[in-house]
Amino acid sequence: MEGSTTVAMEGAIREQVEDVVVRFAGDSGDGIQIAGGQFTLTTALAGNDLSTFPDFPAEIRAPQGTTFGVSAFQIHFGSREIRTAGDAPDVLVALNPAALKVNIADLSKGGLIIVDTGSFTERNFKKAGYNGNPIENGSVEGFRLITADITRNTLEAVQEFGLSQKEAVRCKNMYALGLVYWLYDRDRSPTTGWLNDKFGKRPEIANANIAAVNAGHAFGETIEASGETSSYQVMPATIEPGLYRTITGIEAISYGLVAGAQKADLRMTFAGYPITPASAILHSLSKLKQFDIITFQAEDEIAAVGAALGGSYAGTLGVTASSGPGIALKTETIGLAISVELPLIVINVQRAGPSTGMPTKTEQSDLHQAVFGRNADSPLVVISASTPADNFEVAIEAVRLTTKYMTPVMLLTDGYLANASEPWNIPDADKIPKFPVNFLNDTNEFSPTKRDPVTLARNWPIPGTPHLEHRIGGIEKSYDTGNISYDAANHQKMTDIRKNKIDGIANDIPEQKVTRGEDAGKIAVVGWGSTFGPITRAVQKIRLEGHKVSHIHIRHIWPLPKNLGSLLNGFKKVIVAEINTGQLITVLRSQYLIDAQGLNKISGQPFKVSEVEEAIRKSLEN
Amino acid sequence: MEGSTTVAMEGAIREQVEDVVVRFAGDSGDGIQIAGGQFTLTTALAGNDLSTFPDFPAEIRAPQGTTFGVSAFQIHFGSREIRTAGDAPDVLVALNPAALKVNIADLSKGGLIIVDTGSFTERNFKKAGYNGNPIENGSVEGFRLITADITRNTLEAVQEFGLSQKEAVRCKNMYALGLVYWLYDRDRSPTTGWLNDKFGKRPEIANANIAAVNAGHAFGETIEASGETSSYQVMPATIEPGLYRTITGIEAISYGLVAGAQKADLRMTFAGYPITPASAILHSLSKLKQFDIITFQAEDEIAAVGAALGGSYAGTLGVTASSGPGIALKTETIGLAISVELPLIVINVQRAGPSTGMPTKTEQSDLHQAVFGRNADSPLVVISASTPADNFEVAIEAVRLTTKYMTPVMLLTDGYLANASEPWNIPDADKIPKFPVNFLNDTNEFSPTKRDPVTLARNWPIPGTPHLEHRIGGIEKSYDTGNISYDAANHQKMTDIRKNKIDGIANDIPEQKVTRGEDAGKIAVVGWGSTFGPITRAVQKIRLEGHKVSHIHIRHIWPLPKNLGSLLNGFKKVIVAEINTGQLITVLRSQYLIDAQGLNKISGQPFKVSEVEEAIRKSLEN
Amino acid sequence: MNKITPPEKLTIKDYASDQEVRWCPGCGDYSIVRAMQKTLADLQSPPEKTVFISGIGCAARFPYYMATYGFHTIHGRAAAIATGTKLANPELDIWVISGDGDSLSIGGNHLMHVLRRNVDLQYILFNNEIYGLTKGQYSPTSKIGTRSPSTPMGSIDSPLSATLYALGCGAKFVARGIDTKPKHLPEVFKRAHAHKGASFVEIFQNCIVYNDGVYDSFTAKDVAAERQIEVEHNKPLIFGKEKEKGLRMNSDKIELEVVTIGENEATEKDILVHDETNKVLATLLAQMEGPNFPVAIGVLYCNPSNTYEDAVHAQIAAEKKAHPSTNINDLLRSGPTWTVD
Amino acid sequence: MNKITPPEKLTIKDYASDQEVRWCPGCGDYSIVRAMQKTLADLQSPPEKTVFISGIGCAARFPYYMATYGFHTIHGRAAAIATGTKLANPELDIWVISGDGDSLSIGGNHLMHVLRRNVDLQYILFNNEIYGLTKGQYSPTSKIGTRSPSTPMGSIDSPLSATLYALGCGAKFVARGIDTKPKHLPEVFKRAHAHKGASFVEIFQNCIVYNDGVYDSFTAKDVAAERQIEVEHNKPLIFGKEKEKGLRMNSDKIELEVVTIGENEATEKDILVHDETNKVLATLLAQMEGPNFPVAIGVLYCNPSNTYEDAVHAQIAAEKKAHPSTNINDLLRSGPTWTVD
Ligand SMILES: Cc1ncc(C[n+]2csc(CCOP(=O)(O)OP(=O)(O)O)c2C)c(N)n1
Ligand SMILES: Cc1ncc(C[n+]2csc(CCOP(=O)(O)OP(=O)(O)O)c2C)c(N)n1
Ligand code: SF4
Ligand code: SF4
Ligand SMILES: [Mg+2]
Ligand SMILES: [Mg+2]
Repeated sequence: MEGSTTVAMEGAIREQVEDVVVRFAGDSGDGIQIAGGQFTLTTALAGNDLSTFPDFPAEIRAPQGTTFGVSAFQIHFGSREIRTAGDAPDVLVALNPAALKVNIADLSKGGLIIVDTGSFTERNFKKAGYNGNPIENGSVEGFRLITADITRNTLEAVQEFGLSQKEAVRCKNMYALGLVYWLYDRDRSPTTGWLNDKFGKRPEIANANIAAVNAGHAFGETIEASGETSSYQVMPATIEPGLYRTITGIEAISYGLVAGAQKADLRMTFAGYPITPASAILHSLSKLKQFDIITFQAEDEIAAVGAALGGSYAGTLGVTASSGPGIALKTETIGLAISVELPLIVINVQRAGPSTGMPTKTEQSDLHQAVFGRNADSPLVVISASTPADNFEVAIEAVRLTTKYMTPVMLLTDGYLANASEPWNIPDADKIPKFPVNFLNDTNEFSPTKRDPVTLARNWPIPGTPHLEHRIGGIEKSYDTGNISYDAANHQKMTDIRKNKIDGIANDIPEQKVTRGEDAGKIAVVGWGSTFGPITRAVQKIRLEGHKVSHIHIRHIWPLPKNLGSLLNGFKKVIVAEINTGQLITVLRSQYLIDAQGLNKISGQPFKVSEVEEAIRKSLEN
Repeated sequence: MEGSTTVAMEGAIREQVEDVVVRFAGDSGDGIQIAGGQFTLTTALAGNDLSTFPDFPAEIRAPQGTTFGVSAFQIHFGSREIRTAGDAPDVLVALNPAALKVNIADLSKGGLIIVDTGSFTERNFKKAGYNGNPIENGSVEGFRLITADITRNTLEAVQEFGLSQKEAVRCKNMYALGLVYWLYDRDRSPTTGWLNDKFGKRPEIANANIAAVNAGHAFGETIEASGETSSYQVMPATIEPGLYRTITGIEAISYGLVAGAQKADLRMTFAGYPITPASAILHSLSKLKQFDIITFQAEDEIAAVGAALGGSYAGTLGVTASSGPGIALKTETIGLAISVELPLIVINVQRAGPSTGMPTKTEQSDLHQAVFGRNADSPLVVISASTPADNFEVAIEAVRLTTKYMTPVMLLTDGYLANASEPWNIPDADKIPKFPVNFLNDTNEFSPTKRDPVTLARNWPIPGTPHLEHRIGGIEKSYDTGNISYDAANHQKMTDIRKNKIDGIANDIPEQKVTRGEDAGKIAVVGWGSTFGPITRAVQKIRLEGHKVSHIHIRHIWPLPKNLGSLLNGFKKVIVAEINTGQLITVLRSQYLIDAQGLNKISGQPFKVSEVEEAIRKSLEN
Repeated sequence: MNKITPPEKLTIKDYASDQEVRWCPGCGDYSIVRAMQKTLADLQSPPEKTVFISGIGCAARFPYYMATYGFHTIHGRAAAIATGTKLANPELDIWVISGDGDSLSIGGNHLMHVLRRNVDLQYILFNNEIYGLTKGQYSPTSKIGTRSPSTPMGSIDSPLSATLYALGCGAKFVARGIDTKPKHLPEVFKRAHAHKGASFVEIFQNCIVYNDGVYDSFTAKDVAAERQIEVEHNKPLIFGKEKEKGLRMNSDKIELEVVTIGENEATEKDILVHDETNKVLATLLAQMEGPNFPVAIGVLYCNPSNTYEDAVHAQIAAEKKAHPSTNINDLLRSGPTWTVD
Repeated sequence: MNKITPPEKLTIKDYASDQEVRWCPGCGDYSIVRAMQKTLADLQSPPEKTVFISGIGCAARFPYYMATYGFHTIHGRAAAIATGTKLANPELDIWVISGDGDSLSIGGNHLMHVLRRNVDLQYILFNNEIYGLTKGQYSPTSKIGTRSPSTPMGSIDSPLSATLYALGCGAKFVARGIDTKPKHLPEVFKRAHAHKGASFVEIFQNCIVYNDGVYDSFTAKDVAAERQIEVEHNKPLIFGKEKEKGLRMNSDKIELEVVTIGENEATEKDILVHDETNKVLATLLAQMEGPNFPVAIGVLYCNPSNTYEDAVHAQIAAEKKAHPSTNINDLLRSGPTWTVD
C-alpha cells in the first residue's frame, strides 16, 4: 500500500489506500483461481485499475497439503494506474499451512495474513514442512493475522443445502472471498450473479456458495465490530472512459488472430500440439469454429507447423503456437516457409528453460531463437506483446505482416502474459483497418516468384486456380521463373531479396515511441514483452523524483523500428531489462554499437518494480 | 598463372610457371573426380603445394550430356604456398559440350581449353543448350584450344584389351589425364601403380587405363613436336619437411574424432542420419569400427542426436553430424544435453540454404544457429575449422572441450572444406596431449550436480557404477542435489552456472593469434572457417604492396578468445569476410562494439582471392 | 486475365510439365510418372485441383514433372503439410509422393497419423529399399546384409514392411504396385483415387544406380507369373503361368499356404477368395514373401470409413449454425463487461 | 570411496527412491510403479545396471521414483536415446517408460524403429488415452467423441491401437497389462524382461483426473472376468467367470468368434490354443474389443530374433580382429604418402 489516509465512511471508518496487493493461496484443489477471478471481476467493476498473476503448481494435482501443490492468484488494484501484479502482497489468504509456507516470504512488511485454522492440523504442518503450528511458533511474527476456521464455518454456512461433504468443503474459497470482499468493501452481487449462472442446473450448489460468500463477509463484519481488524477502501481509479472487460493474454491473442483473419479476408488453419503454456491458444480457438477456423491438434510440433504451412499453401491463414522446445522443433519447417514465401504465424509462449526447464514459469529467453535460430540466412519478422491485452493488437499486426509480405512472423509472448489478465477498454473492431488478401488469378506472364516492387512480396497463387498450376519447394529457385536453380548469381540475388524484403518492413511499421519520458536524456530503460509493467512503473517512480529517465518498450523486434538507433543515441545510458541473460541487448548492441547495459533476472519470475528501480538508481549514481 | 618464365628443359623448352589452376569437367559418368584425384596425388608427389575443389552436380546421375549433369574438379598448384583452389582456371578440360558451356565463363583470360571433339555432336550441343558447334561459332574466342577426339583415341588405345564398349569409353578420363600430365611434365608412375592396385582382379582394365594415360601423354608430345602448343613446368614449392599425404576435410574430421576419443580414453557412439554433405562422416567412421566406434544410422536427425546423447549418458563419446536443416531438428535435444550437462559433439557441415537450398553448394550461414539458435538461455561451445586438414585439430579440440566441460560442442565446417583436399604434413599422434576422462566412482557425498570448482563442469557418474544410482533430466534441477527444483533462486543460480561455465572456457583456449601481419594496424580482415584460403592469400598480396593489413582467423567462435576484443581494437578498420549475409559480424559487433564492416557473398561459391583483395583495396582508399 | 479455352479432353501430355526430368537414366521413377500421367488423363483430373505434395528424395522430385500444382516440401513431412492443405481446402485432390526413407525413416510418424486420421488423399510410397538422393545408404526397408556406404559390413536391422506398417497404423486402403507394370499401376492409382479417405500405395521401384535388381526375384519377366499374385476383390487368389496355383488357409496354423490345383487333393474350392474388406487377410497377404510365397500386388485392403476433413468441416458447419454471429465486436464483448465514463 | 555392503537380498523398498511421488492421488501410475518395484525385487535386478529412460508426460516421471539409474529426457525421444545408451553399454538393463502421447503421438517413429531394430530393452507404454501432464487433451488412442480442451465438440479421428501398431512395426514381443492387476502386471514385466530384444508392453492405465473410468467396461471388478481374457502360451483361449467361454477361429471369414463351451455345438476342442509365436493370431487377439469380445491381456506375441546391439558389437569385434591396429599414427599414414625434406 503506497499511500493511505483514513476517511469516515457510512457506519464504519475505513482506511483509504491507493493500491493493494492481495494474494490468494491454497491447495490446488481449493478453487484459488476461481476466487481470484471473481475478486478481479468485482474489483474491475468497482472502478479500480488492476493487474493479476495466477501461479499454478507444476503438478496436475499434487498430493493435498504439500508445498508443491500450492496454487496462488495475486491481484494488484488501486485508485491509480496499475501496471504490475505487485512486488509484494499486502494481504495473503492462506487456505492451508503449505500455502503459508510457500508464500509468506513474499509478504510485505507488516502485511496481513488470513489463515484457515481448520486446515492447520499436525498432518498438514508436516506435509508443509513445518515443525509444529507456524501461527504459534513465531513463523508469522511481524505480520498481522486474521485466523478463522474457514473450513468449519463454511460447512456450517452451507449445511442447509444438503451438499455432500466434498461439495460442501469446496465452498471454502467463496467464504474466503467473502471475507476479502468485506476487507475491501466490495459488492457481492456480481459473484452472486455468476454463481447463479454457472450452477443454473444445480441451484443448491449456487445457493451454498452464495451462503459461503455471505458468511465470510459476515465474519469480517463481526471481527470489525469487535475492533480486532479494520477494513479498507480503495477509491476508483481515473480510467479512460469506455466499455471494459478483463482479458487474459490467451484470450487477447486468440481474438486478435480471429480479428486479423477477418481483416485479411481469410479463413484460418490453426494447428498446434499441446504444450504448457501455449496449449491454451489451441483450446481457446477450438471454441471459435464459427469464425471459419480449422483447429487441428497435430501429432507433434513439426506436424503442427507443417499443417499450418499446408493451410497457408491452400490459401488460408496458417498459424501455429508452441513454447521454446516445441518452437525448436518447428525451425526446419519455418525455413521452408521462408524459402517458399508463404504466410505463417508462429506464436511462442515463452517459458523458463533450457530444455523442459520450468514449464509453468515465465521467461523471455527465446528472443535469440526467434531472431537468429535457423540454419542459413533466413530472416523473418519478430514481434512481441507487452501486456495481456496487447496480445490482441500484436496478433492483428502479425496477420497484417505475414500476408502483406508473404513471410513467416514469429510472435513472442510468454507464460506470464498468457495467464495474467487486465481490464481492457474494448476497441471497436470495425475501426481496425482491413487488409484483404488478393490471391493471384492473373495468368499473364505468370511466375510464382513475381514480386510486388515495393514490398518485394511474391504473389500468392493458390491451388484450385485454373491456369496457375506451378511448383514450389525448398530448393533454391530462379528469381525469374520460380523453377529450381543452382545458379550462383541467382542464389545471391534470392538471398538479397529475402533479406531486403524483411529489412524493408522497417518502413511499414510505426516509428519507435517513448513510452514514458523524454525523447532524449540521461537514461533510457529499454524493454520488450512482459517487462512492460515493472519497467514503466519503476520509471514513473524515478521520474517523480525528478530524474530524466525514459522508458522505451519495443514491439517490433525484427526488423527494428527505423528510428530506434538514433533514439537510443540520444541517451547517455541505455539499460536493457530482460528476463534472460541478455538477448535483446545482443541485437541492439550489434545493430547500433551502443554500450547498453543489461538488467537481467532469470528466476522464472517477472521483475519486481523495486528491482528495476534499484537498477536505475544505481545507474544514476555512477 | 601469376608469374611465368621460360626455361630450357631436356629436349623441350618448357615455360616455367609459378602456379596454375586446372579444371577437369565432364559428364558425371565421365570419371572426372577420379582424374582429379590422380592429378592431385601426382602433383603432390612432384612437390608442389596445392589445393583442390570438387564440384558435384546436384543430381545423382542426370541424363548424359546435360548442363546439370556436369561434374568438375579444380586443382590449384604451384611452386609457392597455395591457399585456395584458385579464382579462375588457366586450363579447362571439357569432356563434352555441356562441360564447356557450364565452365567457360570462369576461365581466365587467354586460358587453355582441351576439348574432346568426339563428344561434340549435334545432339550434345542441343542438350548443352548450344546452337551449333561452340568451337566453330565463336564461343571459344579469346582462348587457346587443344582439340582431340579423345573418345576415339581412347577406344583405339585400349582396343587390344578386349573391354566392352562401355568399359572402353570409361578410360576417357585417363586419356585426358595423360594429356594434362604431359602439359605439366608429370610422372605417370603413381597413377600406373594406383590403377594396378585398384584393378588387381581385372588386369585388363588396369592395362587399358594405363594405355589410355600413355596415349594421352603421347598425344601431347605429338602436338608439342608439331609446335602447336607448348608444355609447362611448375617447380616444387618450398614446403616444410615431413611426411605428407593429401587429406579431405571428411577424412580429417573422422580421424580427429578417432584420435580425440583415444586421447580422452573413451569409446565413441557416432549416430547420424544421411544428409549431403555431412553423410560422408558417417560413411568414413563406419569403416573404422576397430577403433571401438559404434556407428548408427538413425531414423532421423532427432534420433541421431538422441542416440549420441544416450551414448554419452552411458559413458562413451556421443557424436552426431548433419547439415543445416538436420541441425535445426537437433536443437531441442541439444537443449537437453545442455540441461543435463553431458558431452556431445554436434558437427555441422554447412551448405547453402535456407531450407533445402542448394545441398551440394557451400555456405557459412549457420553461425547464428550455432551460437544463438536454441530456446532459452542455453550456451554451448562453438568452434570451426578453416582448411580441410584443420578439421583434424578442431575435432580433437571438440573432444577435449566437450569432455572437460561436460557441455555440447558445435563444430562448424562446410561443404567446401569437407570435400576439398590439401597436402597434409602428418602430425605425430603420440605428441598430441592426452586428456583422459575419469568417470566418477566416489560415493562420498555424491550428487550428480557436484562441480569442479575451476571448470564448473559437473562430475560424470555413469550407469553401471554401483551406489551412484541417480536421476537426471531436462527439468530444472537443484544446484545442490540434482533433484527437480522449481525454486526461483535456484533457477537463477543454475542459469548463471551454465553461462559462467561456458564463458570460463575462454581461459582454456589459446589467445587469438594474427594469421598474417601485425598485431595492430590499418585493417584487420577477420574470417572464420573456409574463407581462410582466399583471405590469407588476398592479405598476402596486399601486404606485398606495402599495406599494413592483417588477417585474423577465428577458430573459437564461442566463447571468443579473451584477447580478441583488444586485438581488434588495435585496428583502424575491421572487415569481416563471410559466406553469409553477416553472422560472425553480429557477434563481434555486439561483443566489442566495433564498427566492423561485412564482406559478404552468398552464391554457394567460396570467395575468390580477387574479391577479397578488391574489398581490402576499397577499404584502403576510403 | 487471359482467356484460355481448355481442350476438350486432356491427354497424357497435358499432365506433363515443361521441366527437364532429372532422374538417372533407367530409373524406375520414369515409368511411375508416366503411369500417373496416364491415370490423371484417364480420370480427366482437373489440373488446377490436383496437387502433388512430396518430401525430399529422388521420388520426391515427382511434383516438378506434373503440370498440376505441386509442393516439394522437406524430408519426411509431406503427410503433415498435405493434411493442412486438405483441411484448408477439401476440394483439392491431393497426392502425396514419397520414398521409403522419406516415409518410413524420418516420416514414419506423420505417415502413421495421416493414415489413422483417414485424411482423404493418396499416399504413394516409392520403395526402392535405399536412399537414392543421398547416394545409396540403406533404408528401413533394405534387406538385412545390405552393403551401403553407411553399412560397409552389411546392414543388420530387420526391414520394415511398408504395407504391414500401414495396416498397423489403421489404414483403410492399402495397395501395392510395381514400377514396371504400366497397365496395372494406373489401375491401382485409380482405385486409390476412388477410395475416399487415406489411400496407401506401395510401389516396388527399381533404383538402377544404388540398388539395381533388388526386386528381380519377383519382377523379372521370366519369374513374374510364378512369383507375383495380382489380388482382386471377390476373385480367387490364384497365380502361376497357367493360373494353376492358389492360396489356401491353414486354419490350424492360422497361416496361408500355396497349393497347386489338382495336386495333393487341392481343389479350386480350397482356394481363398480375396475379400479386400478383411484386414486379417490383408495382413496375411502382405506378409507373403519369396521364395515360398508369391508377392501380392493390387488392392490388399479397402474398407472405407469417415474421413477426417469431412468431420472437421461438419463441426465447423455445426458451430456456424449454433453461433451465427461472426462479428468481432460481439466476440470481444462476450462475458462480463462494465462501462467507465 | 565408501565401502557399502549390499544387503543379502534386495526388497521392494530398495527399489523405491527417496523422491516424493507427484502424481495425482488415485492415479493408476502408482500401482504400476509398485508392480515394477516388485518385479525388480523378484528379479533381484542390480540397481546399478538398471536404467529407466522416459520421455515427458505424467508417466515419464516414473524414473524419479526408482532407486536405479534414470534419465527423464524429452517428449517422444526416449526410445532413440535409450537406443544409444544400449548400444554404448549392452550390459545395462534398460526400461523405457512412456505415455500414449509420448509414444504414439510425437514419438511414434522412434517407437517403430526401436521395435523394428529389436534393441534389447523393455518398452512400457502407459496408455490412459489422454494427455495427462498437459491437462487433458485427447490423445491418438482416445476414443472418437472424446471431449477435451482441444476437442470441445468431441474428437473425430479414429484411435490407434498401440498393440496393433507395435505388431505392424515388426515387434518381436507384444504384451498387455492393466494397472489394477498387481499380480498379473509383474508377471508381464518379467516376461518382457526375459525376452531378449525389444519387448513392448501396453498398460491400460486410469487417469483419474482427465479420463476417469475409460477402461471400466473391462476392468471393473464385476465385469472383468467376462470382458478380459488372460492369454498364455500353449493354453486354450478361455475366459468367463466359470472359464466357460472361449475363442474359436472362423476360417471362412478369417476371424475369431466367441463361443460358450457346450452351447451351439461348441466343444473344448474347438477352442483355439494360444500360440504366442503366431503373429496373425496375435493380430486377431489384439483386434478384439468390447462389447462382443473380451480384451486380451498377457503376452500376445513372443518370437525372439537377433538383437540389434549384438549385431553391432559383433561387427565391431570382427573389425577388431581384421584390423588389430588402433594406432592413430597408422591410421593417419594409411594410403599414399610422400616425404618432403
Ligand atoms: C532433414 C533432412 N534430413 C536429411 C536429408 C537428406 N535426405 C534427402 S533425401 C533422403 C533419403 C532419400 O531416400 P528415399 O526417401 O528412400 O527417396 P529416394 O531418393 O530413394 O527416392 C535424405 C536422407 C534432408 N534433405 N533433410
Ligand atoms: C516438444 C514437446 N512438446 C510438447 C510437450 C508438452 N507435453 C508434455 S507431456 C505431453 C503429453 C503427455 O501425454 P502422455 O504421453 O499420454 O503422458 P501422460 O501425461 O498421459 O502420462 C505433452 C504434449 C513437451 N514437453 N515437449
Ligand atoms: S539414384 Fe536411384 S532412385 Fe534416384 S534417380 Fe537415380 S536410379 Fe532413380
Ligand atoms: S493427470 Fe492423470 S495420469 Fe497424470 S498424474 Fe494425474 S491422474 Fe495420473
Ligand atoms: Mg528410397
Ligand atoms: Mg497419456
